[in-house]
Amino acid sequence: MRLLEYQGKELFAKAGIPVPKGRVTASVDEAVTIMREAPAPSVVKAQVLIGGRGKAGGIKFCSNAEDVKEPARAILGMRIANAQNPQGEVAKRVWIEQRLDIDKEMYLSITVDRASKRPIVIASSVGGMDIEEVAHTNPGAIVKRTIDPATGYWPYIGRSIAKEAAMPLGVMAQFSSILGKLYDLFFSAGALLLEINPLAITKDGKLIASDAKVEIDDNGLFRHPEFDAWKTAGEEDPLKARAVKAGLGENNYVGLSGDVGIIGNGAGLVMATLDAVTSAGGKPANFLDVGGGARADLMRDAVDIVTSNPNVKSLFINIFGGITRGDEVANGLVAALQGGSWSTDKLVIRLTGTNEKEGRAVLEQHGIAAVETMNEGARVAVDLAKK
Amino acid sequence: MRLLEYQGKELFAKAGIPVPKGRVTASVDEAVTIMREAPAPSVVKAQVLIGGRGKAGGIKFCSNAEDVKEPARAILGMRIANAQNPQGEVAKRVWIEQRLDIDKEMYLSITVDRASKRPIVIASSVGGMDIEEVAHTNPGAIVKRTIDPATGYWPYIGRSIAKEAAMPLGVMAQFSSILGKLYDLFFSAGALLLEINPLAITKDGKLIASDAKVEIDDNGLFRHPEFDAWKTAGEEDPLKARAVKAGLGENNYVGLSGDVGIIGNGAGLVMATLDAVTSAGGKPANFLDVGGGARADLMRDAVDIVTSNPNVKSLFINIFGGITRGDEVANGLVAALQGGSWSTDKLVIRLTGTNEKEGRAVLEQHGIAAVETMNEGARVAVDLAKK
Amino acid sequence: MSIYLNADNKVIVQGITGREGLYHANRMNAYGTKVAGGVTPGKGGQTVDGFAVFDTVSEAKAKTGATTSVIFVPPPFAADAILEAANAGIELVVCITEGIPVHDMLKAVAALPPGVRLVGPNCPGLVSPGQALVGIMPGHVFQPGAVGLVSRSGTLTYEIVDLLTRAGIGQSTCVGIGGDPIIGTVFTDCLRAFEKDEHTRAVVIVGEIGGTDEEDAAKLIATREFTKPAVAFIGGRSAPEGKRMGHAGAIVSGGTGTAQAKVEAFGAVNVPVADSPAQIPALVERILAKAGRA
Amino acid sequence: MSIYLNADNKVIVQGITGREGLYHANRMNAYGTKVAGGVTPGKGGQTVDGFAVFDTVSEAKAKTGATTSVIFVPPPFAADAILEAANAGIELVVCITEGIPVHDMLKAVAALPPGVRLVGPNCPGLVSPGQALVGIMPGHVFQPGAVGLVSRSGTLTYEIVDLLTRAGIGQSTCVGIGGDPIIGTVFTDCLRAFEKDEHTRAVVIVGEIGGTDEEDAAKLIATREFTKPAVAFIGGRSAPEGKRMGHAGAIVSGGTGTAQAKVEAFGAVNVPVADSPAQIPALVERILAKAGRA
Repeated sequence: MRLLEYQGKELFAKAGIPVPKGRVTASVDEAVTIMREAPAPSVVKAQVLIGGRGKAGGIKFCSNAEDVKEPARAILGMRIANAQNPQGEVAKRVWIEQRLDIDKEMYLSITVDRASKRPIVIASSVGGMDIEEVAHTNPGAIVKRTIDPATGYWPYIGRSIAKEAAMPLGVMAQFSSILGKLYDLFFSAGALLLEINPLAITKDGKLIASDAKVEIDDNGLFRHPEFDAWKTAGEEDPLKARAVKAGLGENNYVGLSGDVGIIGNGAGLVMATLDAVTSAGGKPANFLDVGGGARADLMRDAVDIVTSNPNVKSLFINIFGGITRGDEVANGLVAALQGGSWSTDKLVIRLTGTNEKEGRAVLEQHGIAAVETMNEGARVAVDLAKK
Repeated sequence: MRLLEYQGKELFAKAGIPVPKGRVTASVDEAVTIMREAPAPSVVKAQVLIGGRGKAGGIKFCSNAEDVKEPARAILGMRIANAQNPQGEVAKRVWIEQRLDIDKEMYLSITVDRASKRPIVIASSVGGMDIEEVAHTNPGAIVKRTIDPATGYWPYIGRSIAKEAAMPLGVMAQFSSILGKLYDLFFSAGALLLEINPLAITKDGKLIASDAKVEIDDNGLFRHPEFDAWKTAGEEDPLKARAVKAGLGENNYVGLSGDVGIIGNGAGLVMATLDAVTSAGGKPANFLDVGGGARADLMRDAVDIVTSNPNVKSLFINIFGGITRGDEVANGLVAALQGGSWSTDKLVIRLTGTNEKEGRAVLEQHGIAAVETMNEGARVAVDLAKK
Repeated sequence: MSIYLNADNKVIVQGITGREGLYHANRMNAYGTKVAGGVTPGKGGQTVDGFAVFDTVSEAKAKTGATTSVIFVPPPFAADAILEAANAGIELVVCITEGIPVHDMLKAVAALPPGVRLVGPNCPGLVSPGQALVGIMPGHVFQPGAVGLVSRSGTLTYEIVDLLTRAGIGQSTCVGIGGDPIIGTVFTDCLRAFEKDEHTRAVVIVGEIGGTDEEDAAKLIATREFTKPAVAFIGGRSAPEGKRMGHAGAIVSGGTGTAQAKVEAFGAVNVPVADSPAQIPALVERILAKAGRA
Repeated sequence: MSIYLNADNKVIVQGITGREGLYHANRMNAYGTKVAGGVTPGKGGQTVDGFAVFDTVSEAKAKTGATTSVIFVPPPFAADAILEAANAGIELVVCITEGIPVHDMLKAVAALPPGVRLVGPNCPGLVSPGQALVGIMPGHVFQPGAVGLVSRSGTLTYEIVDLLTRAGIGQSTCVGIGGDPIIGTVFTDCLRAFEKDEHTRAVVIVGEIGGTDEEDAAKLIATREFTKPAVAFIGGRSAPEGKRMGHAGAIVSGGTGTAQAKVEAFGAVNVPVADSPAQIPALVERILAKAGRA
């Protein structure tokens, strides 16, 4: 679960990390009120998860109740897109915060380092731009340090990072304190990513989080009812919301831009299926893993969800029988499909595992195209989509 | 800093540890109000730090607004003493809590294990009495487990302790959860001792902290302004309060019951001085360590504090010169004593270290008795007290 | 003959009174695994389907002599179960549970006593065909043999094993290491173990997008710490950046974890990478034949 | 010649720009200790009384080659300073600071990398007479010789050393281990070190009420892990239960930590316990003479 900037800053503020004063709103009128109550040079920022909002015109300036109207009007409802996500995202809220008098922009984040199995701090005295860009143009300016949860964070760690990153000596203690609070927040909030970019040094020498990028681990959300109000699962993708509602995990449905609907059991198998469809010249419309068991009712929901995507032109169901026998799986699939509205004409099922031949026979008896291999199924599905 | 039961229970409740419902009061009238608002079988408990309040009549029962008057009147203002502390302590408040329907009394505490340098959990399925008594009569009923702060507390630790202590299976999960909260509280509050005795199992199978004994590390109090209101430093001993006010540490002044006032520099040296006075047949009136430096102004305060104890009949100042030369120390002592009201007749100073002879000469010039050894000083001080 | 697991491992099931735990206890038992009992706190003393239930792993270990545990407890309690097993002297801990919070695993891994082998979480377990199966894999697709397999996936593993078995290629041990970002045993651990196992002649590495575990495996080959012939497959080559593909750990982010990087890493150490699972048996036959000639 | 500290130790002072830190840096330097500089975060690049100041211990170590650090930073920051030194590769960390929260020390000790020797906190440091002094002890009372001393006290240590020196009994190394409940180096650590030090012929153990460190020392003698002649002194025999006598660690509580138990423990292993510090020189002479005859 990713947080919008204003949510992240609220989280930071509660953790004692300095953030600029600001308020969020979804209306121009309220934006005017906000500026009337605190007339000061301010920034109006589109609240979207997508990157590149600045370039897209999602960040504008104002200084009083009058001149906030135009930027608020312009940004609220604006669709912001970028190269990775051409569909983009609509800004439903703006965050209006007081402008900082910034002397220098730095970078700080904590995320999970899979190789060391530890949290990793990434810091740079060069910030305000994409850290991968810094890594590319100025790799020496980036300091990475993993922290052993067993010994935890101690202020000297922050001081040595500040020193190594050649941050100004005057902010060493502040930096160490902010990093300590960020580290505590990383665990207490169950975060996968806490990023402050830029971490600004103001003209009067204070460190302040000028932006906030936060991702919370979905698996840990059950411990955090306080985030319930911020859950936007599927707000951008109603099909994902339906998948979650049907009992699938947060990651089991992923919407994609193609036209071949895909359902399989097991994440690795589904990924391999997507790859097979792509190899066969097709474009997957989605990733959907029904899980190891593949119960009939869940399979029916899965078919309904995938096929209600108007882009879907064909459906490829790829099941490995596993513990259950192939004929039993086939009977389950038949039951699932008979109740649904999807035509068996645009459907191909690949079924393998024990008793796979018997399984395929059951499917064919019910007029369902059954194939033997994943690659064959992919080819058929791509052909069906092109018809 | 030790907390009264009601303070400890407040702390427990905030940490999510179940405690009986109750309220504290310093007046009979309010006790009546409390019972009027919640008429239920209740316990009226004297709020004192001293042990043995039950035997001393500091715990009584009531069930409504009428019958609370007598116990509240009896306990408020009661002086409760025990063998170790015959002077005792006055109950200024009572804690009125609803009576529990108790099935079994157990024991649970966390404290600092110096040998392993770790927190140690002590648990027993036998509680409600002094744990040292249990250790004596039924040592097998006590489970001790140190916890490595690097790996921390995990619920299985609590379950295995419950199992080993032969607690009822039905409370295993509750016990593990309570111990987890107690462990977190141990660190978050900076506690030296958290003791629940008894940890009660109610008739309906719930675990609840029927008493609360808490000691907070004075050295960590600067991180806990929330405890400021509970600070009672010197409430029992005004001389200790003056010592702390003069800039000495919480442990630098300890009031004792004898008549030989003692001042020295360095805790080990002062302890040895107390022992020497005791060996010489005297009784120390106090322990006072002025610290390594022994500055003149602090020495003057120390003399004032020790000699304002009306029991003090003689004063023994025992200084090891250390870094400072003996004659300089002597000049400082003379300056400190000249401003004070204590007669030099009832004073003996033992001064040693570099230039000790010169130092003693300075003292004697000012009519102050100076001796060469600690044992000699102790003998003189004891004699002076007996005169 | 195998790595980590052989016919001697005595296994207990944590969460044995749960639906999944009991079902798979019976399946493992049927496969021939020595299932010695199980643990469910507060239910000690009961017997389910003939399996003795204990309150703690310590007790279960003391009474049964088990050295292996397989965990089927719900996500909020699973990290605790792992550490309970590890601290009770269990040597091989296999955690099936999916959905454990990442921070629980960060803390659990940091607290894991040295010398304990944790496989998973969010994994299907491991099988040494003909000897023992610990986890949820379908035992009948496996066949004893000389090819090791290590995979981040579940179903895809069964699929690949099934293909191998049909092609007459038996397996020494197949380890499903799991699809979470933080897992106990990684590719390099398994490769080091397979390197030492005399019986294993080649290894199939089934990777996917996310992390750098495949790149680390390639490095181990580059440094000659793993020298046996290997074939790889990387799932998720068509996955877009920033999306978690089913597995919490299957995500390309910040340019890290791309399939391309992994394919290139294996290519650089002359490990053939299959385009589809179907190619794997033939590739294995080829590297075995090549090794046989060498 | 000595334990832990000799003429080669290069020392840095953490908190060197503070009043106490600088004062004792100069004193240690005057004693002959190799003081290589100091650390005060944010003040790197300055020079105080000729000592170079660095921002971090890592930097100080890299630039000066120091292997020893002595800490004079205020209590809230002292545990951090200990771990900074320990993780920067400093081998001997001496923490003078008094008043560190017990929980800071519990965490710091748990986080201390293996192999680092921490002395203190709340200790006067250590002296190997004629070689080096690290801490706040008055150097002039010490005299090189063959008697080791380990003590939980400060001033009382100087007093006893002064008595020994006046009696012509020189010292190999005197270690003030500190008066806090949680300290890095305990009696048994020092006794093991003295056991190995060829030059040390006997040891004086200056204990006090609280804890079981003295009893543990006696056990080490009982198990013959420490075999040299020893004399003990226990301060606080007249202290009442439940009161902290100056040192946070000097408290009898729950029947543990009584002087009586400690005196008895030493008595049981034939270590003479002095009734007063004044008796110590004579007792040392006696045990040395006895050992000489044996």
